[in-house]
Amino acid sequence: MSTFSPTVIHSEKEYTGETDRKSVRQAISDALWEEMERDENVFIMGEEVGVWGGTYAVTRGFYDHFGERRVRDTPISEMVIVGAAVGAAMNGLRPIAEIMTINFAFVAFDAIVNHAAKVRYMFGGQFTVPLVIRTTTGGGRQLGATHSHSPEALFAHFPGLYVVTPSTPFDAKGLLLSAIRDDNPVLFVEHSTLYQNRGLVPTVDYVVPLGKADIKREGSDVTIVTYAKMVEIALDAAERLQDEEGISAEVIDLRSLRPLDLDPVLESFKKTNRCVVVEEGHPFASVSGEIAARIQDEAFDWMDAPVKRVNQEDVPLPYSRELEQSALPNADKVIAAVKEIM
Amino acid sequence: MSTFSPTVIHSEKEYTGETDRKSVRQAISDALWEEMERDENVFIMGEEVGVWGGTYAVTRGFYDHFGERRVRDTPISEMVIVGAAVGAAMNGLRPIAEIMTINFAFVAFDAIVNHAAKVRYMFGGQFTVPLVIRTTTGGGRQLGATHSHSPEALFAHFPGLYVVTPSTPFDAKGLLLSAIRDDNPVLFVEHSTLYQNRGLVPTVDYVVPLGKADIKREGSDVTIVTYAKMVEIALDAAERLQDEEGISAEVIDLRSLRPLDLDPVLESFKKTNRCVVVEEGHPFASVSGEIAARIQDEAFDWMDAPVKRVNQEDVPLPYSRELEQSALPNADKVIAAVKEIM
Amino acid sequence: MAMTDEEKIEAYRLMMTVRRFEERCAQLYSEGDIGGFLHLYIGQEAIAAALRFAVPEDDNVITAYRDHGVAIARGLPIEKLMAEMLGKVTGVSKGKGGSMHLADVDRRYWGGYAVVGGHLPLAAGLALADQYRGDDRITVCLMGDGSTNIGYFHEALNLAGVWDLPVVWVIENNEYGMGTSVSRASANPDLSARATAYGMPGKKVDGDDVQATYDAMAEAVEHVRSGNGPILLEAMTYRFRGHSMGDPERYREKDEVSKQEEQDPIKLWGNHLINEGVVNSDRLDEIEKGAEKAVDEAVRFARESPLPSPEELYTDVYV
Amino acid sequence: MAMTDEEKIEAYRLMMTVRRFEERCAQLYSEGDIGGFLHLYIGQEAIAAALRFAVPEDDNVITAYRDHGVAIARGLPIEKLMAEMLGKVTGVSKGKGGSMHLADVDRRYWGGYAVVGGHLPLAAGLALADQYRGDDRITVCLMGDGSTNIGYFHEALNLAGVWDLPVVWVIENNEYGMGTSVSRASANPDLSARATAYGMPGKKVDGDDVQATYDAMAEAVEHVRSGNGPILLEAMTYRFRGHSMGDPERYREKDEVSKQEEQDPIKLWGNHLINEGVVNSDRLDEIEKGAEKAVDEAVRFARESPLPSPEELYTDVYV
Ligand SMILES: Cc1ncc(C[n+]2csc(CCOP(=O)(O)OP(=O)(O)O)c2C)c(N)n1
Ligand SMILES: Cc1ncc(C[n+]2csc(CCOP(=O)(O)OP(=O)(O)O)c2C)c(N)n1
Ligand SMILES: [Mg+2]
Ligand SMILES: [Mg+2]
Repeated sequence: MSTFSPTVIHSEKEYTGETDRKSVRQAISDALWEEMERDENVFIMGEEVGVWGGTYAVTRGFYDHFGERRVRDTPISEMVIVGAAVGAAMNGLRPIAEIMTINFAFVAFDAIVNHAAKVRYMFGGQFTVPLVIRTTTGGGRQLGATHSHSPEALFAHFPGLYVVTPSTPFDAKGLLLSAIRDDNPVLFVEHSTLYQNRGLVPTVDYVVPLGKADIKREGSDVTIVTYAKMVEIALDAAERLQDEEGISAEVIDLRSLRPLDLDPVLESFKKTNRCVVVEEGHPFASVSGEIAARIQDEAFDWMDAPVKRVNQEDVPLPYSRELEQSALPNADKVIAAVKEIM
Repeated sequence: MSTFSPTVIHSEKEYTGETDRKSVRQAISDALWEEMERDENVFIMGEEVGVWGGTYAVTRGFYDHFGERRVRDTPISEMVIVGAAVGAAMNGLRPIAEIMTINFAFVAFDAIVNHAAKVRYMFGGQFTVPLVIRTTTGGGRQLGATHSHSPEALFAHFPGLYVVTPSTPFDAKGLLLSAIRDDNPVLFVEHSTLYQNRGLVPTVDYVVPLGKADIKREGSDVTIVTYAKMVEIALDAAERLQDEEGISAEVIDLRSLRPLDLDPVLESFKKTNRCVVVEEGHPFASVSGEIAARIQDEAFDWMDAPVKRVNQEDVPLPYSRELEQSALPNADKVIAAVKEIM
Repeated sequence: MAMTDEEKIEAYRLMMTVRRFEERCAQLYSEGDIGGFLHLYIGQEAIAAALRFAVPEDDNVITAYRDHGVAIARGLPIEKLMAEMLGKVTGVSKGKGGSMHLADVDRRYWGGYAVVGGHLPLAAGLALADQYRGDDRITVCLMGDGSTNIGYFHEALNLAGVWDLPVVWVIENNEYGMGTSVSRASANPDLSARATAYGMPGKKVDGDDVQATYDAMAEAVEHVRSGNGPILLEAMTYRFRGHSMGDPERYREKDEVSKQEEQDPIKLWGNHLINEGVVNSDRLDEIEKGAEKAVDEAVRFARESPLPSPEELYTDVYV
Repeated sequence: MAMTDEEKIEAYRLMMTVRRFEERCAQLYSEGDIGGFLHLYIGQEAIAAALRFAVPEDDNVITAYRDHGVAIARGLPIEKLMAEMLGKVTGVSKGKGGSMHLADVDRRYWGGYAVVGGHLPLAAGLALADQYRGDDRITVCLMGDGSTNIGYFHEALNLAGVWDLPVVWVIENNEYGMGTSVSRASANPDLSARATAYGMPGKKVDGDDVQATYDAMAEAVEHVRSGNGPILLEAMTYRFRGHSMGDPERYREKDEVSKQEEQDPIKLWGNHLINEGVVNSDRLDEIEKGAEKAVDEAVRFARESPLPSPEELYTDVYV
């Protein structure tokens, strides 16, 4: 562990050193692998993380290399996957517990929000919980209503738990390393349709600090705030707005939902005076609601128009392809929202 | 059932007939009792609902009168309490499942949001789920971090599930009757410190429709939007604002979080041009965030000031009395928020 | 309690229909016509066949996401099943459910469910409703071996036990939950032994043997309907294909699978019927061709069916 | 593996201290000095006494919210426990936890937990960490009878079984979970029989008998430490007071309680020690007085201690 003295990089933009082109999957896999090599106390537990190599192939090769002591296949028992990881973290390890998809985190909801997030506080700080819960999120894959949630906001509701959700290989690796090294529990949410996306990743040791938003595209007319998969959609919308309408959109990737880094959002808003929040999940009690509420409170005098929200339609997601797609945010919807306030 | 033809009353204010003075506890108990007398398909299941008489004494006397077939004590098994109630509802009954406190609904989170809320949709409407899940909410009783949540917003996040949360005996009885008679699943949330509050309840058969907010106090200078226990605090603050500052506050009780009845809020706001939302739970991804986001979007031109939010401090609730109290909303905080925007 | 010759032949037809249906689904999935997750029933058909005749039509049946075989056994028209696979409005769940959520309430088939173990409490509740009304209907709940380790299993079986709910719990033990073998997931790999904890009898049966499974299931149904409370049945079987489409199958050797395929339940049953003199092999071929044709027909129907209209997004739910 | 005479006397002192501590808590609760929920250990003291000597100090102990007796057995200073009851910053959890959340990590006492069954997975994890490091430390996890019906129990015991985690699972069977008797909540009321499902041994012991419980617990600790995997112990006891303060106790007859009180474990142990010639009754009276004085002292300390400062609200958590 001691030999790791990484460069702290806040944003891909500011890094000018050597890079490799990697997928999000590879970037995450690398972070896990490197940290397991460095720190014997880091281990992985979850469903199909070992022999199978991870449902999304993130831990392929880990079982053979690190062995079953450190790469532990569990029964289908989400409550104890999280709970046992909390206990192991209390007792000195740094577990990485995998919940196959965030939908199954509902089964472990109590273990996450009542145990992982609270034990440190409840016992007056006698111990910490250096735990990472990795999981995948996102709809649009025809998995039906129970398997298509994007409920990160609900977990971010609770103090005591970081919620981190990267959109690029660069961020994914750097944030995951920070997450593993932090003494607080982190829910690390990977979007299941981003794994194959490629991007540049530093060849040097680095970390990206938790709790910092990142401007993914600069612009001057409107601020688009978003995270995870929706960053891609927002960037797409921004390009088209530029090309088709001559509207210059700034795209801010929150990267962490808790803690929420509002400063860059406010700063951007004070420049553009207009904002659209794009979120894959349902609207009620959501990230988009939170951002809109905060902006109108903290930048009231800069508002030229209401903050608009683009969310999933307020229905369970159906199986049928077109029907499901029609319920999800897309670039057209983002563009329409922007145009409403220009 | 057939003999029940209740008066539909939207608001206590509009009712001028005969009344009895009852506690919230009694009003809820009466609704359950009457509906069980009327409809053989209605039954109660949950922890300590029978022999004990209900942890909050709401079902006292039910076990002796209705017997153990219709008043069913369960093991401590929240997942199956909800899941079995869903199955029974699918198969023709009208279960009232009790989850002792909403904190334990976290253990049954998947059963509630993935099963109760979705099966009707997921199977193309082949069956309905006429289910009421009764539970209690609220902090401030020194129960520690895991037992003091007010997380109604999280459940209201999900389409497919009504979330109802009354503040008065009148509303409690009328809304619960509507809930039991509705063919959709309803999470009926009772605040544990309101049970002993008394108020007037009609002696005639009546129902209060689900999904309608109610103006609990009229005013012209500022709109205070809230629900459940916080209605009391908002009304208290409103009185003091009137007396001490000459500020006339309108207090709107949402009563249902899903569906959310925004019209009266917008109407009031268009009159007062100022709003404070008071909510017992945490701020992030909450009801207060949702209301603020909706107002700035749908009544932008009427905003004279930002919508302010009064929520629980963003920490787990501690045991120690003063410390816990300091984390919760109170009339002073509401008054301060109002004064900030006057 | 014995199957008639006709039923035996129908059982064969059912198994063959399931097999061909599944093979076609696999193909349609590869071609992109079916989306989502697709879990094939191939290798487990004997259990569906036993269920078809051991469980009367008026009883309740509910299962997990590996639900095609059970749906066919409950008599759901395969063209409506195929339409559901293709997300068409003529599908059993109007295209809203997909492969994992087939149901037909008129046939008291309450559906497939995708959250592991999530339907077990529902099964308890279905049974509770009938018991409450005094109906003598029972509920059969199928589940995978992997689902026996989740909290839902424990809570549901305990509740069934303590309330004497009329449920036949059937574990389809196909040796793996995804890539995790039973012995790597379950502290006591003898899953039927778990019944003790819930005060109910537990039995194990060869789930690749139609007759044995039929007998055990019929006996279990009788046991439960007679008011003896719930029972747990463990049917030993094997899944020939991957867990779902795209399974890299790193957790087992090809050899293991081919060895099991020698014991293909359809072949076993066909040979048994021939040996018993119930049919000759020509008749079996004919049945096979019939099954193929029926599946072709189902695909045609599904393809020609319309998609749900955009407004369907907002129906069947209160928001 | 036998208790020395000194340990036997200390066991008596411990039980008496717990009893007096609890009685005083009840009083302070009625007077409004203690808030929240208060669950007394009265009647179950023999289990704490056995634990005190059967479980070495370096092992891990964790329990549910009925945690005062166990905390005292682990050597937590009663003045700091009483301070926690009163929400003082000198309390073991700085006043943030209260009665249900006593812990002292230095004593490897990982706390009381208020969500029924929620700490069982934590216990599995504590044990996992030691096993992972190759330490020969074990974990003792106490729980109530009522907690054996929640999903947490099943998942935790199965994981312990399948991974051979070094845990002694101890059910304190006091006959009720709130107002629900074991037989109304558990399909098989023989709770130790549940061990079978998890491939571990299950034992029942008279939890009101210090010696028997000590023997069973010491043996269980030895079994687990020797690498035989987990074990399940069911200690039969009875709770003399209500579930928590304010329990109307409609679920049992006064008679049932008084009959049980005749078998008060403290009286039983005292008589046993006198009969064995280990002490005389004067010595027992002296110990009792000492316990009273210690509790008085604890209350004084707690009362005089300061409340947490307002800033404590925001410490010990990242938000
Ligand atoms: C609560 C939950 N956790 C994880 C999953 C992912 N998952 C889907 S199927 C499956 C394996 C289930 O195995 P088994 O019960 O044996 O059924 P089989 O697939 O063999 O029919 C898993 C882990 C899920 N759907 N639900
Ligand atoms: C998940 C959950 N459900 C319900 C409760 C409420 N509750 C607190 S204690 C208790 C009874 C537990 O009984 P048992 O496990 O036998 O322990 P005992 O109180 O007898 O020590 C219940 C139902 C809870 N705390 N957590
Ligand atoms: Mg399986
Ligand atoms: Mg008990």
